[in-house]
Amino acid sequence: MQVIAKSRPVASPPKAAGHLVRDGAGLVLILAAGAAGYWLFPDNLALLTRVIAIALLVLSLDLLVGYCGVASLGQATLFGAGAYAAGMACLRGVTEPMTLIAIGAVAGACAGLVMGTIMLRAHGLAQLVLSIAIVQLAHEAANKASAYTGGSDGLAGFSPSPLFGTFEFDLWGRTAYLFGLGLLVLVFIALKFVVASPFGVLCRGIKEDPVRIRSMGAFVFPVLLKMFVISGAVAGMGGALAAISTQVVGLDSVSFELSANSLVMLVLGGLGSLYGALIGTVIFMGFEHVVSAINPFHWMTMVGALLIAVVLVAPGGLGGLVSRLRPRLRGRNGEQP
Amino acid sequence: MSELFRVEGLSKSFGGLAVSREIDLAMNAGDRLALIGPNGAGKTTFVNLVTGQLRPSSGRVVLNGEDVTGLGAVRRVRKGLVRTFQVTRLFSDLTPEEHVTLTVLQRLGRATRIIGRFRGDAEVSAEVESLLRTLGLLDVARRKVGEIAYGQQRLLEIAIALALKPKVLLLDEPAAGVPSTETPRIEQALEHLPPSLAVLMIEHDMDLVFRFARRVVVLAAGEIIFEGLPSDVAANEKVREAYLGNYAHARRVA
Amino acid sequence: MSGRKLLCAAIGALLAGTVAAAADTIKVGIIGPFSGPFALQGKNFQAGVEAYMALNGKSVKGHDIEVIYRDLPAANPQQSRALAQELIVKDKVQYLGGVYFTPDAMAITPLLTQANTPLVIFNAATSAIMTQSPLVVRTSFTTAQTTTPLGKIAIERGIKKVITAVSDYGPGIDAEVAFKKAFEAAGGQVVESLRMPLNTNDFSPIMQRVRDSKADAVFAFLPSGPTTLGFVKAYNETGLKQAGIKFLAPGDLTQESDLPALGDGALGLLTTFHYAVSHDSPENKRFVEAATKAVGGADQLSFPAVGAYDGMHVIYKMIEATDGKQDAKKAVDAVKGLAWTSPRGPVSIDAETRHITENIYLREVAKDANGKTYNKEIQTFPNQKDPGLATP
Amino acid sequence: MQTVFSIAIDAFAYGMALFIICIGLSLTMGLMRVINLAHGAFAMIAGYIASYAQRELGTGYAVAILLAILGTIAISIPLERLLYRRIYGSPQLTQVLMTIGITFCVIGITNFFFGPTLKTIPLPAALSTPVDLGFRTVAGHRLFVMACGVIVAGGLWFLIEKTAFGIKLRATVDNAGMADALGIKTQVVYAISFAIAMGLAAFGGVVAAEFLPIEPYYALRYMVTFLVVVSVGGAGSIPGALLACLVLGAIDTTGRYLMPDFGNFFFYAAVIAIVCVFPRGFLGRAQ
Repeated sequence: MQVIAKSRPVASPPKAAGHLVRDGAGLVLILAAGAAGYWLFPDNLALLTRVIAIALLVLSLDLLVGYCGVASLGQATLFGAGAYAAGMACLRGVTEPMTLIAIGAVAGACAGLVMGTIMLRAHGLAQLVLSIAIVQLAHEAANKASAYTGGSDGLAGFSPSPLFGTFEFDLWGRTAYLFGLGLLVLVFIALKFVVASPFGVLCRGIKEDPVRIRSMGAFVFPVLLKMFVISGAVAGMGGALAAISTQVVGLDSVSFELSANSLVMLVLGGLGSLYGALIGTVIFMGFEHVVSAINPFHWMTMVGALLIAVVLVAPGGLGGLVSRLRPRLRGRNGEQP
Repeated sequence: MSELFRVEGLSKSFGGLAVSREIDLAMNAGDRLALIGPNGAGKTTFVNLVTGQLRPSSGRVVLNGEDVTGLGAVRRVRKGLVRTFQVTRLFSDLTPEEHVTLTVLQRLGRATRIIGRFRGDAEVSAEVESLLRTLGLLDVARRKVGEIAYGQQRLLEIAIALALKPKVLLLDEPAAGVPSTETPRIEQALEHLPPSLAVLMIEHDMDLVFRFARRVVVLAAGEIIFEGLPSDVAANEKVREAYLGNYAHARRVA
Repeated sequence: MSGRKLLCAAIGALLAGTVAAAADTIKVGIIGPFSGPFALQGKNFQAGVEAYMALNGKSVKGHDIEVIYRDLPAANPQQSRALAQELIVKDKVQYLGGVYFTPDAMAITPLLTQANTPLVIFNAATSAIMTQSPLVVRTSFTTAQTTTPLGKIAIERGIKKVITAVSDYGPGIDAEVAFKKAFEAAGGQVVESLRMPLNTNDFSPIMQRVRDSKADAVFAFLPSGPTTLGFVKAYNETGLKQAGIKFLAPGDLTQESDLPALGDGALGLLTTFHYAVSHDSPENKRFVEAATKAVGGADQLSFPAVGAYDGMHVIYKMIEATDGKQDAKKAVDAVKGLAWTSPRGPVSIDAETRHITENIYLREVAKDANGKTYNKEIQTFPNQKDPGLATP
Repeated sequence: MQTVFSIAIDAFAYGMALFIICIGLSLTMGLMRVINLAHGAFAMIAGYIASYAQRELGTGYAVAILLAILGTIAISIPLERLLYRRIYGSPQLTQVLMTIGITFCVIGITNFFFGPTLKTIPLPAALSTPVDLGFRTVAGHRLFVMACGVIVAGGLWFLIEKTAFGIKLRATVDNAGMADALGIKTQVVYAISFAIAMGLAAFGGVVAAEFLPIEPYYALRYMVTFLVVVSVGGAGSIPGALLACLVLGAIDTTGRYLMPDFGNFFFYAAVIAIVCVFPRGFLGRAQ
């Protein structure tokens, strides 16, 4: 039994031209939304930067859940690896932001390699439980290694040098936001290429039927492991961005809570299209921010109600609502021989 | 030289239940062999054993003179031992063109590439197109598999298998579940399989078997009980027993 | 509501002796855990703030004061920074206050200088925060500060050997280190130090370790809530209490909001802390009355409220000194050395460290006339500074 | 030797406490194939009811347990009808989303009504006094929890193996379509199973409150533990869940005794090892 829905149509891989047009339009939309965020909420840029960092985490999770059918409740392990690596590097004198992002990506990728090696030994629920155990172990390890990570007090006291030598990561957070937005767009474009590559199609095949893929003569494990590494790199960049923009790394960045939240955001937005990951992150965090500012005492109830409502109204996630409005085409509905 | 494929003493039991017993079988290039037998005779198990989805309890599988018993399913496919499935196992969100492209890319060792687009290589496209044309799938090439007719899905199964350039092809009931109006197209496709290919087909439809096969093997209760010309099958006492005995001695066989 | 606000402003203006043509509004942003597992602590922040404003008016020198609360449910530095940035840039607050967790405070400190905004910490109790920025003032305590007197107390009570058992996180380790230092300096011996994972549910095995260690007493530090409850329960149930093994801890463990749940099991526990709701002084009576009203129930009031109350006092003094102008340095300078009588007793802001100097009390959990358990103050250690900051 | 016994008793008590709460979740996950992350929320509701009954209504412990079970089942029935029915057979991630949503709502609502403080469920004198076992004293309620665990395990075994309902249940689990065709009212079987699962959650929530104290965050705090225990045991298997609780309880307790500093490492390393060796849990059925 697979953890992941078989029923939801993955974004259709249409004719090459339509493909480009659609992704181009999507990219323009993201940029427009990013710019709108910059102009409309100039006073909330730190929040928006945080949204971007988490969006990278959720994107990385979509690569695993949405494209490979590997469910994880431990994705924050990869995010945290990137965040701590960037923080520690910065504390030891590597302060150039681009380099820090690269360090985060490498650390995340390494963590992804380890995590994938363990998690891919199991399927379904057992896999989910492995991911939980891994993130808990990582959390403990980060807490224990307080000489390097600052433990529960957090890793603080580092400051990245200005971007390109001129733009400071300052109070208003313009640099951090634009830097993050640029990073997100670049990562998004790269991932669009990845999922459209032969490798991406192969992954989607594995998600639906690994037996079939094997009988086509392709190995499953190395392919999934490769996706774990890519996913780790993306999550690691998210973590590094968080570290650079906040200048603190806390234990929360390797927590089960963050992992669970990122999965909730992904399912909320819809799996397997990359857009869903962005939509889910923005809606969840925006909702949380607004509701908790209005009434901090009741935001949990509100968020809970939102999640229930989404399941009842839009089981495919909010991103899926759009495609549901188009003429519905029935696929194999969750059946699996 | 002429022998391409052989199984020797292939046995498999689940718990105490033997589902395959000491099966010996050999095939040459260009063979057209039909494997028939009553329900539960262990035909699909046999295919699973040969292709490596199941590990045999004992026995060997030899391909092109090489013992492949120890190899996994993937390696066997790469060595030219390819199968189709009794129930279509296709990706409902991909198009036939994408299925075949993915398979061709896999064969060329390019399916795991991250750099480069899925489509775009002229040579690959040409091969895909020619395969789809051979099987009459060109007009549905860009529709999602979930939307095309079941007969077409069966043809796509064959197309995928052929895209792997197999030496030995195991067809697990290629016409199963296909409405009779669509069977001729499948028959046609089977007739046009590459002549050098060794084909083993499991099938219930005896018309199809007689038209296609030059040799028939009958499997009953995990054992080969007949091997010979299609024209001799019906007359064989053991075969009659195996098929009809089900009714005559239902209790004993069960 | 707004009418009363106006009235208050008018009275405030009169009292301050200034004639404000149009009262301006000074905003104070408070960050705390108002939801989630620590919601009670956030509620206490709010109660402290509201109590102070109820007792001292809602304006200073004609400047109306508006408090904006922002929810930060758990330690999350990224969110903390985002909230602080929003408060500063969007809501244009002149003062930041609150902050329950250390990493959250650490995330805010880099912003302060550029924002020209002081941060008054109501709780976050790690020494190191103060060195991150000159614009931080703290009105709570540090774990080292509240723990240190215990070392001497233990020796005075004839305890020679102690086993420490703390939760394995920053404050727990701070407490372990501080106690060990003070106790060994006084001539005692720490025979063993245990660090327990934060999510320990069953403490019986730990109690077995305590028993095996043959120590005279156990020193403990755990976060408030279920863990403390589990620990104290296990201490009673495994018979350690009957065996005469003493229980020493900083007062976080017997905070008043947890006492009803701890029940009789807590009787006789010795803790040191800067504040007990039962503290006997007119200032505290006024405070408790006002804060209880704000928090909504007598059994929910505990120490973060007094940190917030005094924090508001400091912020009021800052506003007074700067007369409503945004000048963080001047504001902080104005409260250096500031001394006043808090509900917890006489306190002052150390001019050098900007951390609060306060009395630490030894308390024993006892029953009052109505049969309710409370922290009974039995010994006072006056004017304690933070030892963590005194010796860098 | 004495220490070994002592640790063994603690481990057994803790394992049994986990078992009583988790077995209900194992049933929902194994039989109804719902990953009910809100399981802890129902245990928590029961804890609040029991606490309220005793402290505000002045009932006894036994009555409080009964009220808690009935109350929790009463609350769960409309939830099953309105929400859970929509997600039977849904993809597991949809179930996760829905049940996390329910958990959040329950937490928010209990926080609103009962406040954020810890709630205790007073024990009767018989259970709160320590019992002397010769080599050590054990709290009476620990013995009580052990006894309850054994009774629940035995009772469930009897229900599923020996009663007509058990046969229907097993038939439904093995093949719901077939069971339906044979005239078993699978909807009813589901509803009853759900009620039993919730009742067990409620019972566990109250009885094990001495280990896992009742507070609004209960539902999230222990969510992972419950899920891990059930998966390690194999969803739907009573002996599996029992084995998992005892093994994990033993590892947890021993680990925390031997090396308290690394208590969590032991637990989760053991989980990884077990899951790698038994991908379906100790006694899980093939999926």
